[in-house]
Amino acid sequence: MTSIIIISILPIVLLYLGLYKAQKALLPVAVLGLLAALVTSVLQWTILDEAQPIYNGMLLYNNFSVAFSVISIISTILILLLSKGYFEKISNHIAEYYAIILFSLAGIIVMVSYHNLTMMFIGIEIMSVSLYILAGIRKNDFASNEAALKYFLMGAFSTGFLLFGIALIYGATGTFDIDGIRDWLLNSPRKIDPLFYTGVMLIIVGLCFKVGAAPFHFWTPDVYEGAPSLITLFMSTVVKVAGFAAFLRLFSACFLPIAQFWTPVLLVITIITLFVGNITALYQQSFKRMMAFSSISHAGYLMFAIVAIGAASANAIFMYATAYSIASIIAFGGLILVRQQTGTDGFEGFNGLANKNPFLALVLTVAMLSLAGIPLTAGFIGKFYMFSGALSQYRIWLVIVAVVNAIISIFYYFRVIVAMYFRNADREQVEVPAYYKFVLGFSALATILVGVYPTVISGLIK
Amino acid sequence: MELIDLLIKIALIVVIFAISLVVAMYSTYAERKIAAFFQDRVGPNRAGPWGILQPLADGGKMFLKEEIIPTNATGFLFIVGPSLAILTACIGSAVIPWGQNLEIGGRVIPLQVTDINVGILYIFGVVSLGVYGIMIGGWASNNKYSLLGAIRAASQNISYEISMGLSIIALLMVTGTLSLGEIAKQQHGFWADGYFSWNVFKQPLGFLLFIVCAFAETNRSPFDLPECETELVGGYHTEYSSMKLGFYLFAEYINMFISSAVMATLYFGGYNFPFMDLIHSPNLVAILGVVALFAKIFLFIFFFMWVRWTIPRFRYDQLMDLGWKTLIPLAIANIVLTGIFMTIFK
Amino acid sequence: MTVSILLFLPVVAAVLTLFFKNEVAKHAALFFALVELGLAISFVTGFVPNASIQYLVDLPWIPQFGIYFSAGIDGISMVMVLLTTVLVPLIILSTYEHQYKNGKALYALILFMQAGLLTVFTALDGFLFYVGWEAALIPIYFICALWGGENRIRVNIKFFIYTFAGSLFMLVAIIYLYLQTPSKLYDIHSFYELSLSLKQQNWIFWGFFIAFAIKMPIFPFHTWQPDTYTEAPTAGTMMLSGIMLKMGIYGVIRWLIPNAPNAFAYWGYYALILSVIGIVYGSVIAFRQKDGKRLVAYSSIAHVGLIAAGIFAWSVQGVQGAMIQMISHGINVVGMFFIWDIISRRLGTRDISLMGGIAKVAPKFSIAFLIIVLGTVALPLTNGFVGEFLLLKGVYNYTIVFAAVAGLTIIFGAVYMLRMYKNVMQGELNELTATFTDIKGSERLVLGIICALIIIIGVYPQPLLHLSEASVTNLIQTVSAKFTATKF
Amino acid sequence: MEAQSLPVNYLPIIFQMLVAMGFVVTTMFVTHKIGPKRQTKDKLTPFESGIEVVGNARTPASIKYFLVAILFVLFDVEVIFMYPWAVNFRDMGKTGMIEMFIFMATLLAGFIYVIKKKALDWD
Amino acid sequence: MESLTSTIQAVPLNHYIFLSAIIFSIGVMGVLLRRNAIVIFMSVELMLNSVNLLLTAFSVYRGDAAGQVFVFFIMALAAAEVAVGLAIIVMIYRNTNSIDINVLNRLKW
Repeated sequence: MTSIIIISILPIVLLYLGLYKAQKALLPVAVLGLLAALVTSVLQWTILDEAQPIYNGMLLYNNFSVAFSVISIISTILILLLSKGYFEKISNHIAEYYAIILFSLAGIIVMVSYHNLTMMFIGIEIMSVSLYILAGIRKNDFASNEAALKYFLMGAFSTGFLLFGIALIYGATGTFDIDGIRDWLLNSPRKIDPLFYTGVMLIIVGLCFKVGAAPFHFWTPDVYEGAPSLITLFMSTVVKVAGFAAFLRLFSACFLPIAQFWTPVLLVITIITLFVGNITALYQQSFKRMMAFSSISHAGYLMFAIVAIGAASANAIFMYATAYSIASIIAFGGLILVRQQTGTDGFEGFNGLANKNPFLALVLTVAMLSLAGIPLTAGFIGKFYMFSGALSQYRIWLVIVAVVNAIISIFYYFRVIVAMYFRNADREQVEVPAYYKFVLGFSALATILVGVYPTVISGLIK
Repeated sequence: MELIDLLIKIALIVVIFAISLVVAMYSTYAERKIAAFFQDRVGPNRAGPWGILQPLADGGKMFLKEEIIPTNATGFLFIVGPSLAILTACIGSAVIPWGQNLEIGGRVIPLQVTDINVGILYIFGVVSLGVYGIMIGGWASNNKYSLLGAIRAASQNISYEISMGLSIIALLMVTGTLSLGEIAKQQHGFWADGYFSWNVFKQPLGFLLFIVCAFAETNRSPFDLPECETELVGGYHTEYSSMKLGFYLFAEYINMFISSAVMATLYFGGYNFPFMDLIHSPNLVAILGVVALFAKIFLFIFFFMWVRWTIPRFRYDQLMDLGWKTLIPLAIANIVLTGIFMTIFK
Repeated sequence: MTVSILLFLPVVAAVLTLFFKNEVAKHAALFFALVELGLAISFVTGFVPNASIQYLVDLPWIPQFGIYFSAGIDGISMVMVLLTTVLVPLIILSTYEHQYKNGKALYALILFMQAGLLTVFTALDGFLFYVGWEAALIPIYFICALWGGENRIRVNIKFFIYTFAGSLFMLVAIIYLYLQTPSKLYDIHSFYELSLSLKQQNWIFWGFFIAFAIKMPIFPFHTWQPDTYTEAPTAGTMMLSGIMLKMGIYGVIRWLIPNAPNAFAYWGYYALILSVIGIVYGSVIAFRQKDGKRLVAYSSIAHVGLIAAGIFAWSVQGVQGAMIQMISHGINVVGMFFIWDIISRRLGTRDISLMGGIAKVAPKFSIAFLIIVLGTVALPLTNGFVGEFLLLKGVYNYTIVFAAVAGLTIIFGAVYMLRMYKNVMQGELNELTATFTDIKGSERLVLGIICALIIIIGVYPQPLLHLSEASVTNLIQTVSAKFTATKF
Repeated sequence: MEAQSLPVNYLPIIFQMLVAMGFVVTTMFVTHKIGPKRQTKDKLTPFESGIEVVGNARTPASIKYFLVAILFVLFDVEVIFMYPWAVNFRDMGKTGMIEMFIFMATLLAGFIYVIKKKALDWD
Repeated sequence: MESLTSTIQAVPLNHYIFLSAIIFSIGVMGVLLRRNAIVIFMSVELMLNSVNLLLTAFSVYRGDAAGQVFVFFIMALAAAEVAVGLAIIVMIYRNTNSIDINVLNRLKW
């Protein structure tokens, strides 16, 4: 629990550091603080997963929360390391950058450990409001402005749905407590009223907006493209992961007894999400936009765990999210470097990269393979868990749809590999700063390690 | 509610309404007289003896003046502005306890329009609405001075509203209720159980903050930036004429009256006066209470005017600095001190 | 000694190779490949040729999912391991004359691929099998795409998509099987013990079949193959044709038929028809090819079709024939591609019509070429004969018509192979071919080994057949016992 | 527990509003009717101290005003959080006080940041 | 009419729900149909306030304070959104002199 407090105080400290012109100290302090939060979070882990709700049942910091906190914090640390020297070019309010990212992270930690709909709402909103600002942080860039406005309007809109859903559920059950709602469902299955069902539907709509699942995805590509790359990275990894963690927590702990009601809905959403994301990604000429659309399709895969909800769902989402996050970090890290040199987000910017920067090309290849779900990378393990989960519920057609989509995704992920290795271009060597080397190397190693021996992290959540 | 009660209520409302208007009208007269006194001149002395009919003459003139709506102005909002200003000024008086209950023929008549349990919030709500009148009017005029005045007014009002709200919080900690009737009751008499019972003695700093904010909220000098004639001609009401201008001027004085009443109620015991327990007739106490309250109100109004003709106007940056950088920290400190004090000396 | 050493050595070797300089890397790679071969031979010598699984390794991998790192060698696997470990050094040696840009990466990829292949051939765990399957795919993709010809990008993405698509369906089938097992294990034996309904088996059959059919490839899943073979660098082509397509065949024997016996009994006939169509189709198209490498590629389709037909006939002769023919085909096709590599390296073209009379200037080369061609057309006393004889016998026992068609095609194959030889080696020298120089050094070594193997296996195939016989017999008996539906 | 207010307690407020509204409307109407109407073009132009009107009045104002508005919204809502606390201060005792002080410290941290950031400096 | 609760309960719960739903729908329509960013924003606020109304109604009906506490949080959130949203809209207005969201088509949908 200490980790939430640390992560909440840390940005304030950073803001004040920024005030007193201690720009050099920002990154070290942020990273050290996050490491402290990481440690305190890990210490909360218990073998038997026997955590009890705290703060009057507001939060439940169990192993699920620990696992997702850890991956969120680690991803954030990596992203912050990538930010070395990046923000200075965009804006002169660097401290605010770090602070807002960390505020958002604080919201995320709440999102993965809530035990009451109030806290879920608060967590989501702390995260979202911070992101609205982050998306528009490049004040004079039109695309960034537009991204911020779209994200803001859509986010606020979806919040409305989410809240209305929560209100209806409260009306039906008279409580915001997750266990309370579940108990109500279990104790009075006969008189479940339409209020409750409508509430669940609206919550699905709201959450699907937040995680960018089709048909509520239309803001995603614009926002992802318009926002600065690092922020896009943050949004498409940590935020998405947290969104799904919150999603799963709600549906597995709370709405499980009426699973037969909402699974068909989510099933349709999943299938649409997969196809929309993949097919649109196929036509993109910009790497960043491709990543944006592919993140929609990844949202589709992540939905698998919720559609096929069961004991293994948490682990499946965790594995998939981990794989997806670290691979995305590599991809965006590479994109930032390439963009600095070539000034373009397009695939052609990667042409011939392998000749001059074998290391960069190699880690990017690992990332792309992982995203495409090729064995011996973490991405495959993630997909494997998802498929296993779905098949265990006999959703064979869903899996076949997913397989078709996995095949489609090969086309666009391999475009990067093809560009790097098989196309030639006159280019200079891209300079890879030491921070980037560390982050990219670490992520690539983690990808392979998890891919080869997933047991290292798959035991976190039982 | 029985019909008779209803009628009594309506009568009370009308009476209070009329009193506010009259007080406001004669405040203008008082202001001019006081200004004259401070500046060592005579002041209005033509209409009636000592110029006592001057406000009526002014009012009549306002009625008969030509009504101008500039072509560039947004017509509808141009009318809404002053109407809203006076409307909000007039409804604030609904929750103020004017006196203890009267008993006439076995019937209890409360001298308060209504005692709702969120009285203070109601006052705040109404006060916040007041700024809309100025803002809308200034914007609708489509005049640069008006717009500037309106923005200044809005900016100033919202800035001081925060400190006002914060200064009230300390008071609420002491009183434990939001009902004005209740608060007035708590300050019974003047001296009780070895303490002064009026809140001003418990919350001196809070009162100081509150009165400063009250000055700012009513746009009174030294905070009359929205209409400061040396910079902005007439501020937000530059384009107004006739009774619409009258409404704006009137609203200011009614606001002054209401805020004086609020201050008297919150901090100076409202209708309570020293040694009231010595009088045994409840009705007499009630009537004397009303008199006491009005005495306090008039003192405050006088204070308002005194300040106006004594202290020079702030610069805008000074105004904002005072509001944000002095009053808010002080108000928070006041809350903290009150909290600690109350916890220690339970 | 367990099989794990066999699987991990190439991985380590691949990583180590990357640390050498480009010129030294090939020697290092060859050294590692030979060590691997030595290991394999020591495995063979210690191998007891019965149906049991030996050199077993069984370690927990992802235990909560019932996934174990479990691998072992029985007779069938032993043959495949031998094939792989023999061919890889040959292939590495065959690249000695090439100056590949960034060669160490090529050798690392080859070694890595060897690890994947060996994993496939020894895996006893469904998950491990799949991982090995894909692990073999990635390196070959890079080999083909990095060092390939003009159209490599388009062709390779096609190749990759095809095979990846197939393998994903296989993954689904494997997971499905896993979910049916009572103890939730990916172990192949628990798969074997399942008795699923025909409907379930149908799913599994098609899941596996598509993957294997694409890999082999069986008509009509073959369209990626000729292009890829043509565009790939010779080493890649050799890996693909010599070893990799055997993954598909091995998969059919080990994973497809035993896991879905009833579905196989139902669909096997059609699979056989497809195989025979493949034989005819491959031969006909090969007949018309001008490009030597493409010709070999299509002839490979025909040969693999025959192997597949032998397996789908599902008799001891058929499968044993397939086993021996896999080795023979591997050796022959590697030799054949090497021949064409030599030709195209010397002459800069692979167009058969432009050639002639090479035998006059390069006698040693012509002898080697002749032996390999004879092996390919299955002349008695060459390695091809043993396999094809057994295969045809197996198919003949199944249906005579198909055996007849297949047999005719073999004759046909002899025609186009010999015609190719005639066109290239005999006749008049022209300007182009006059410059041809005879083989030397490493080329001579490679071709020599290949020719020796062709003849040795042709003359004395018994040890090889003996290796796998017990396992094959056992497998066929167990599976056939499960057939409930009638054959056609 | 203090007495609850009933909806009926709010009725007089509506009466008062009606009275005030009646007053406003009547006055407006009457002045409109009885006032003279001699409008000229000059009277109807915006007043700019006698010189020709330049441009439109509705131009963007200084960003500072927006900043103040935004800060107001935030602080005002935080103040609203304190009201229930203040009213129930006596019942909540020391815990309640410490909790609210943490809240206020956070608020203050933001407030000091805003001041240090010179968001409220008018120059 | 003994207490506020019973007064509110005198109106059937469904009426509150319908009212909230209608206000909510108006908000949704506003977001979907209007083109002006401020108006859209206000529609969103309308949606939030309909939720507040609903929560309060439920809360009173059930005699459970949690609903009203939630309303507080929604208000705080709305304030935060106003702050951020206005900042964004001002920023856009300064760059484009317009707050019509149709101007924002640099990024294709």
